[in-house]
Amino acid sequence: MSTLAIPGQLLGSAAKFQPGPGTHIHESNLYSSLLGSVVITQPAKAPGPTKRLNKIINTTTTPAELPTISVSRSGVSEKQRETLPEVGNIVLCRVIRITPGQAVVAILICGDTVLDAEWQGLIRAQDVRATEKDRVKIYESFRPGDIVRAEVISLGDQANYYLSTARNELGVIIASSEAGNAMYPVNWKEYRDPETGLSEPRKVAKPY
Amino acid sequence: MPITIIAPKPARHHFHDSHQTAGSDDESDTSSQQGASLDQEGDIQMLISQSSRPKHSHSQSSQNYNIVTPGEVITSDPQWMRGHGTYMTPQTHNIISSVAGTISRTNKLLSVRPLRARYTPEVGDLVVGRIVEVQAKRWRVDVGGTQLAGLPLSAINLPGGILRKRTETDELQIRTFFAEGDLLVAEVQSLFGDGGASLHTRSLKYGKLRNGVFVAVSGMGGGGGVVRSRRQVWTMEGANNGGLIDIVLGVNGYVWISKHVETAAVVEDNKDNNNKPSVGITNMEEVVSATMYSSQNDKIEVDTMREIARLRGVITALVENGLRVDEDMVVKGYHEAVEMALASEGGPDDVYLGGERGEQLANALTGV
Amino acid sequence: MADRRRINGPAGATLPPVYLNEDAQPSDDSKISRTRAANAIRKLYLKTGVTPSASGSAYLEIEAPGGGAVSGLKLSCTVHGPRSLPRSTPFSPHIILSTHVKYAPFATKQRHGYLRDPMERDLGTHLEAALRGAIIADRWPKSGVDVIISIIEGDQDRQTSKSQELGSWETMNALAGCITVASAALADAGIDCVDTIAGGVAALVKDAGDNNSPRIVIDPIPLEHEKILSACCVAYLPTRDEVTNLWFKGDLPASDMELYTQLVETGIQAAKSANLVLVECLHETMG
Amino acid sequence: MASTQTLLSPAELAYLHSSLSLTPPIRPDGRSSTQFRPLVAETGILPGTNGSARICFADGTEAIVGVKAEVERTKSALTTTEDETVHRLEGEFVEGLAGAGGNSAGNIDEEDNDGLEGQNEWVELSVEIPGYRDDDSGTVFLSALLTEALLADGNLTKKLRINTRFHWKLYLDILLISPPLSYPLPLLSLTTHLALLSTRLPRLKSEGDEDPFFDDDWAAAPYLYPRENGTSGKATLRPPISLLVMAVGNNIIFDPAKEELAVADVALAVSIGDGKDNNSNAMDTDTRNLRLLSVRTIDPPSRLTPPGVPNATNTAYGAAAGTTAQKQPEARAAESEAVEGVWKPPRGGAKPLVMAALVQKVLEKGGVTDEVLDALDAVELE
Repeated sequence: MSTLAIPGQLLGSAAKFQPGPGTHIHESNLYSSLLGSVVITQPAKAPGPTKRLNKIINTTTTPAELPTISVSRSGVSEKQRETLPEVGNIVLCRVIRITPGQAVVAILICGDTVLDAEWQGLIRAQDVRATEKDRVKIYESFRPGDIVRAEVISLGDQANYYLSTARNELGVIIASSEAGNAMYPVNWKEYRDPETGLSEPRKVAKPY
Repeated sequence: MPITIIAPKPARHHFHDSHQTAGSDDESDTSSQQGASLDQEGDIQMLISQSSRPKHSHSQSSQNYNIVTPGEVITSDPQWMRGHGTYMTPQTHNIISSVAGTISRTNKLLSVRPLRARYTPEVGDLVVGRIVEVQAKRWRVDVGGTQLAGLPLSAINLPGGILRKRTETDELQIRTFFAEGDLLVAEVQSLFGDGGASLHTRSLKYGKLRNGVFVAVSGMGGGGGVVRSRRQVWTMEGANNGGLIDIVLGVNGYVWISKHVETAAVVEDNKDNNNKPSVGITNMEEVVSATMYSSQNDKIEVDTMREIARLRGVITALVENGLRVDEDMVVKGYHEAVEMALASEGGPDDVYLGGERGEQLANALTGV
Repeated sequence: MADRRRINGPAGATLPPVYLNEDAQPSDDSKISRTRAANAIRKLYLKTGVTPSASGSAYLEIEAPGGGAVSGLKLSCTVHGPRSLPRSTPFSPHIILSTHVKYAPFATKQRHGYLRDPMERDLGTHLEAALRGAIIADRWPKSGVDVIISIIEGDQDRQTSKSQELGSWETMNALAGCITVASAALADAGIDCVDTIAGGVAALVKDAGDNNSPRIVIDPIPLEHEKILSACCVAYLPTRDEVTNLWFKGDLPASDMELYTQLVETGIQAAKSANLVLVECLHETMG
Repeated sequence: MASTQTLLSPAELAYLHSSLSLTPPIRPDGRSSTQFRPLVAETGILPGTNGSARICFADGTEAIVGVKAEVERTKSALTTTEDETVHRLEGEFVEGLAGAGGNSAGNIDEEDNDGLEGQNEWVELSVEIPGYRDDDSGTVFLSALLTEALLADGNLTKKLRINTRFHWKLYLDILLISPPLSYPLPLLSLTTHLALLSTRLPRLKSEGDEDPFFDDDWAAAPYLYPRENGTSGKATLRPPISLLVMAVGNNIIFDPAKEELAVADVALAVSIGDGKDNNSNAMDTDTRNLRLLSVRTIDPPSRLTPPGVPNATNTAYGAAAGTTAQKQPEARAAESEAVEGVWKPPRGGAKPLVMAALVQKVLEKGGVTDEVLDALDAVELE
């Protein structure tokens, strides 16, 4: 089988592969729906399937048995294919504005892909952290301009994706102080300005 | 003949001496079957007289012209109180109509029912609605009124039993319960000050609709339409092996006709539980709620589909000929339509009831 | 419809008069004869990725026949998206496709204004129908994609006056080109498609001179024939053997279904030929 | 108007699709597959026009068409011919200025048939649909479709010619009175057909190329589409009609209502002319000489309908589903085979054979088109 595929190219029988991204089923056969290279992923041996596998729910076959076939643009061309944020994706975003109830963000990077288009996201107060949700104050967690690592939890309404930072490794990763200096995290809820020495409250992402 | 083109007829005269009799002056609602589209008061006496004596007379005596037009002075007698569809000018006792419609009197209250109006929700109404917008914690539902009704997430039965606590996940997956375009049957729970309605589906007989067809008869001219009556929902036996068919006549004029699904029978008749050991009283809710948000149709027999189409035709014919739509009329019209089909050249499979056929059906029902 | 945003000169005022060559014989200046086989399309040039700023783009050129009497077709297509929808748009479970076809003001003999005229909108509708069948819209909820085609040079004769009547046939050639170029640009943008869609035109023509009965040719150039009786433009998905858009016009006797079927089949042949170029071009993009 | 998206639930769509795929199909309003909705039609309703008609459906959708004619100077004939070359030059130049070249510049002196042909811009057609801008692509598409059918065989423009210097300019204004409850093409086309049939132009009294003057007597005005014997009887040549036809499964369905169109696999607008050409004039007048004038795909709205969710993957389905939080809510719908009873918007196009079958069905001898034309014939004119 050729490793390159163009839209409409036959990839194999739907009984032998599971459809992955960039493919579609037509009359029990799998066809490519994108211009890119064909990738066949063998099923994970461990019982806990990866996130990607989890999304592909095939009713006719048991998901764990078949290899997944997908067509992707990566590696073939320098230009990356636009992807949509999906539930479960980790995204990097910039805070646009904050209100007492939520922070509006622009999603910049989804997974490994730098996004072309500007997708808007929303971090609601109850999704900022996992504990003491009632006492979350948005202005003590984010400020406009912060770069935040977050997880997509819902497709949301017509305009926004709903994001959550309710995990240790999620939260603000880059912040600048009111004086305009880049700050460094000191603990799980504070960033400090190295020049003025003042701290500012944030929902700090745990550094890796 | 695939096409019928007919010349326009001269305008029909809708007005006729109504069935009111001397002595029942106070209750003279004059809502002949062509008069009012919606029986706002739900007046009992009137309903009886309507259903027992459907008539269709074309007498044009002008004494009983109870149609008023906007600006027309209804009375200057100060004993009357003004109701919906009327207004008063300062300093006078004139009650003036603000819509075109029929006068209705309830004791000393004078109101005018518009000939043609959008649905005005009232608490307790059973309505069929269509989701037009999904918001963070509620849906916006088209019920044929002037405004969209709201259905809060808290007013639905969540899958997994009524008593399940609402979680944040439910909020995030609100669209999996109802999405844009979905049809549902619900009840008006409360009204807002501006006339908007809030719905609920917190009963096993409410929820998403499937296995059938939708027909909207609201806003139709000529005064026909769904009226509030004893039963808005019933199951009937389809002719020619049609099987059981459910009909939901939303008070708002939206109608749903579908194949009868077994699980719903359990709800309607709780006593049946004894006969079905698999469905106990405890897990009944689970069984029903399992299909509550399904958008997958069951297998539907051809005969059932045909009879559903016939019922839809009956309802459309009733409306087009200015007759009211309620259980009584639909059932009678349906039997008449089955008879007509048997007599027609197309045989029992012919379910077409448009144009002249519809008129024929209406005439048979009104006894002209 | 008046252009309210710009102050334009009088319509048509910029048209230069076209004079005949003094030595040209009136009888043969307006006609060139078809030199290709009846089942051959003109040479195509197709390249993707010509506009770096767009998500996807392609350029299509069809050679000009008859030594400059007719200009070729030059199309440039840009695809913007998938991108987020404006906040006011209601939720959409699909990608919202919008297509724009615009003749450059200088693309044809008669100047086109900056606003899209009805013919351009009509072309856009045809293109939309053709592409909508090809894309897998439910892969991209809540997003939109714009397909914008500029017709840089409009495949029209430069010399003769028969532009009006012939122009309506040339529209079909332009549409077929638009479909093919948009298909390449969509693939370049990474929008999921069921197949590579391509457009093709076939026509029932009467040739000048000979008294032959009408024949069916692929990729007709109106100027090459005495009269075009009917033509059809087909948008075709080769692997699925499906047509997403069909546009036929002309005058055929209803009793002769065979002729109509043949015409459409020939249109499909043309689309298949264009598709070969498209596939080749996409492979080049990958390589 | 592909944009007139009807909102239907996936369950409704699945039901409609399966009932329309039956043999014979069960349509929601009980019609047979070739049956049209009943129409009420009249002509001559607008005294201020040369011809007019009105058609309405039982559901209240109503269209009015008015036809007006004006005498106009034929542009390319402005110059007189003395020297062939000069004439051609000027003819060309004028044409360029007018911004609408015609084909008659060189033809004026020619005695062949081409000289009697009309120009396409002599007919101006406008469609007005309430709730849509006049430059909405759907409206433009409709008017392009109707214009295309009218002009396809050149019969209409030929009739508009008065002499070499003058012609009639015909304005067809098509008005939909109510917002469209279904795709309005058949309604508009049939109304236009009737309006054109009832159109009369004043009788010409002048001769040759002199400035035209006309008979004041309206009763003497001949019909644009002349009748067999003077003013009564059938028209010998008729305006075209455009029919909307769609396919679901193996069924071909005429005059689809909007909810039927929402599940169409493919929908076509087919324009048919009834052209008795001169050759067959002597033949019997009962058989029509139908001609195929135009075919256009109507973008079926079915591709934009919301998909249904099979019970197997529905997170809101099943008693325990709501509590399994690890199932991702609203994850992008996975690619899967079609499931019985679940609506899936169609992808791709239609097989060429299906499309040919649709056209074939419309053109069938003694078929639907014939009956529609018969019914239109029976409509009394004024």
